[in-house]
Amino acid sequence: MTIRLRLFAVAKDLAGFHEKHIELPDASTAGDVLAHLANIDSRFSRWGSCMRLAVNQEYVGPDHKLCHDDEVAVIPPVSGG
Amino acid sequence: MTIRLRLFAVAKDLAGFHEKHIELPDASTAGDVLAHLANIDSRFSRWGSCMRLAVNQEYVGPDHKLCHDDEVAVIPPVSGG
Amino acid sequence: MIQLTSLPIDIEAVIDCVKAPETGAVDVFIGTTRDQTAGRKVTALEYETYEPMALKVMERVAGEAGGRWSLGRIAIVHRIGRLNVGEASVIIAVSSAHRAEAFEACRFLIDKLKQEVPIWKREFFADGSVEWSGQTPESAPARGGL
Amino acid sequence: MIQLTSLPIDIEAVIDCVKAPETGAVDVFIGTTRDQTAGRKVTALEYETYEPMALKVMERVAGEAGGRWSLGRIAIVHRIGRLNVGEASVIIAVSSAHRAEAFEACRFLIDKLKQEVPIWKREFFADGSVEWSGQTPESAPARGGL
Repeated sequence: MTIRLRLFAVAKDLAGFHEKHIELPDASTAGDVLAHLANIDSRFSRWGSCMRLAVNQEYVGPDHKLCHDDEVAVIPPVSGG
Repeated sequence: MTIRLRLFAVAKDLAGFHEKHIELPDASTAGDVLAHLANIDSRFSRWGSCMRLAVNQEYVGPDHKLCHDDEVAVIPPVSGG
Repeated sequence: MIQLTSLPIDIEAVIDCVKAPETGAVDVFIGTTRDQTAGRKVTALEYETYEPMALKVMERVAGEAGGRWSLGRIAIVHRIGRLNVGEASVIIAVSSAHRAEAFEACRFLIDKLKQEVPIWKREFFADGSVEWSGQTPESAPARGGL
Repeated sequence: MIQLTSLPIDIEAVIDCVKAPETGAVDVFIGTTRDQTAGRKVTALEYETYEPMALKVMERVAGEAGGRWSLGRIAIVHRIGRLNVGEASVIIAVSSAHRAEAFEACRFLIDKLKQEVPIWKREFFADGSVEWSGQTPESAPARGGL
């Protein structure tokens, strides 16, 4: 399946892109997206424990099952306010 | 001794004046001012328990001893805000 | 900034006065006049004050807040005289480095203002009657005195 | 009024938007950008957001506050893009009939915003370095994930 991956703030800086369509095996989970990113850049492994994931603009846990065409966002620790 | 008596809000309405010099016996207390007003208008007796007193712009208890030339204010329940 | 004013309160000016580059949080309380009291329609209001004492008490409660919390600046401005419904009657603004302190101090200040500062509200009702707000001898708890 | 804006926040307009004649209390929280972080001088800041999700989360937390307290209106406006030191980055305004509810809801909303809303601050330091604020893997508690 194809998902639309969106990265923000430090996640964008680590990966070097903001938005990309990526191919994942069927039955992939949100957590698999972080594993995919850790393969691109090992620094994601260090960040993994504090990055949250959102699917279609809602927070999800790492076990959340993805669907084709989902918008998956990697949300580094927020610092608004 | 002479004091400068100042009345506000409902106290002013009951007494019919805002400010007046009044004569009190020596060694009078702040509470004596309320007794003096109750003599002018008996409705002050009903209000007595919720009127506070201030001498020279500071709250005092009814036993506070007055001095000549003190500014004594009768403070009905406040309702600012 | 501790003030009583008979002019409409310039809310933005009050807020600007407490802002400082080293304090990131500002909490502001604004009291506005309501269009009804206990179900009766109010058309206008008037605030009376014992001005020198009100200013003294406002300064004292601001000092108390400054002693209890680590704050930047404090502003307390109360409107006096005739007001229309919906106008701001009071504004309290507090700045601090951390937001918890700004919130707590601001709430402390409005609570104290409503208990201690000699200001009285008179409401003009649609039925033509005019009444001082708040406690009456019938509703009030005894406080000593007579 | 739930908004992200790249223009300076008009504080008075936001406050006016929550005022209503039946609600006498308004509490307002304003966050302003500070001139230093951990002792290092900051010269400017930039806020990035994931806009559609940020708006969704802001709407959700406003709904949660409306469920917990009896409120009039709620406004949450966050600034996005480049800011100078001392500018307002966020304003939250809540009106209610009773002040306790306005204070509690406003504090709840700024706490939730800081925990949940996808907005990120980047600070530009006087020494030329530029850093994303907040937790790093070293400072953060584990949250699961990888």
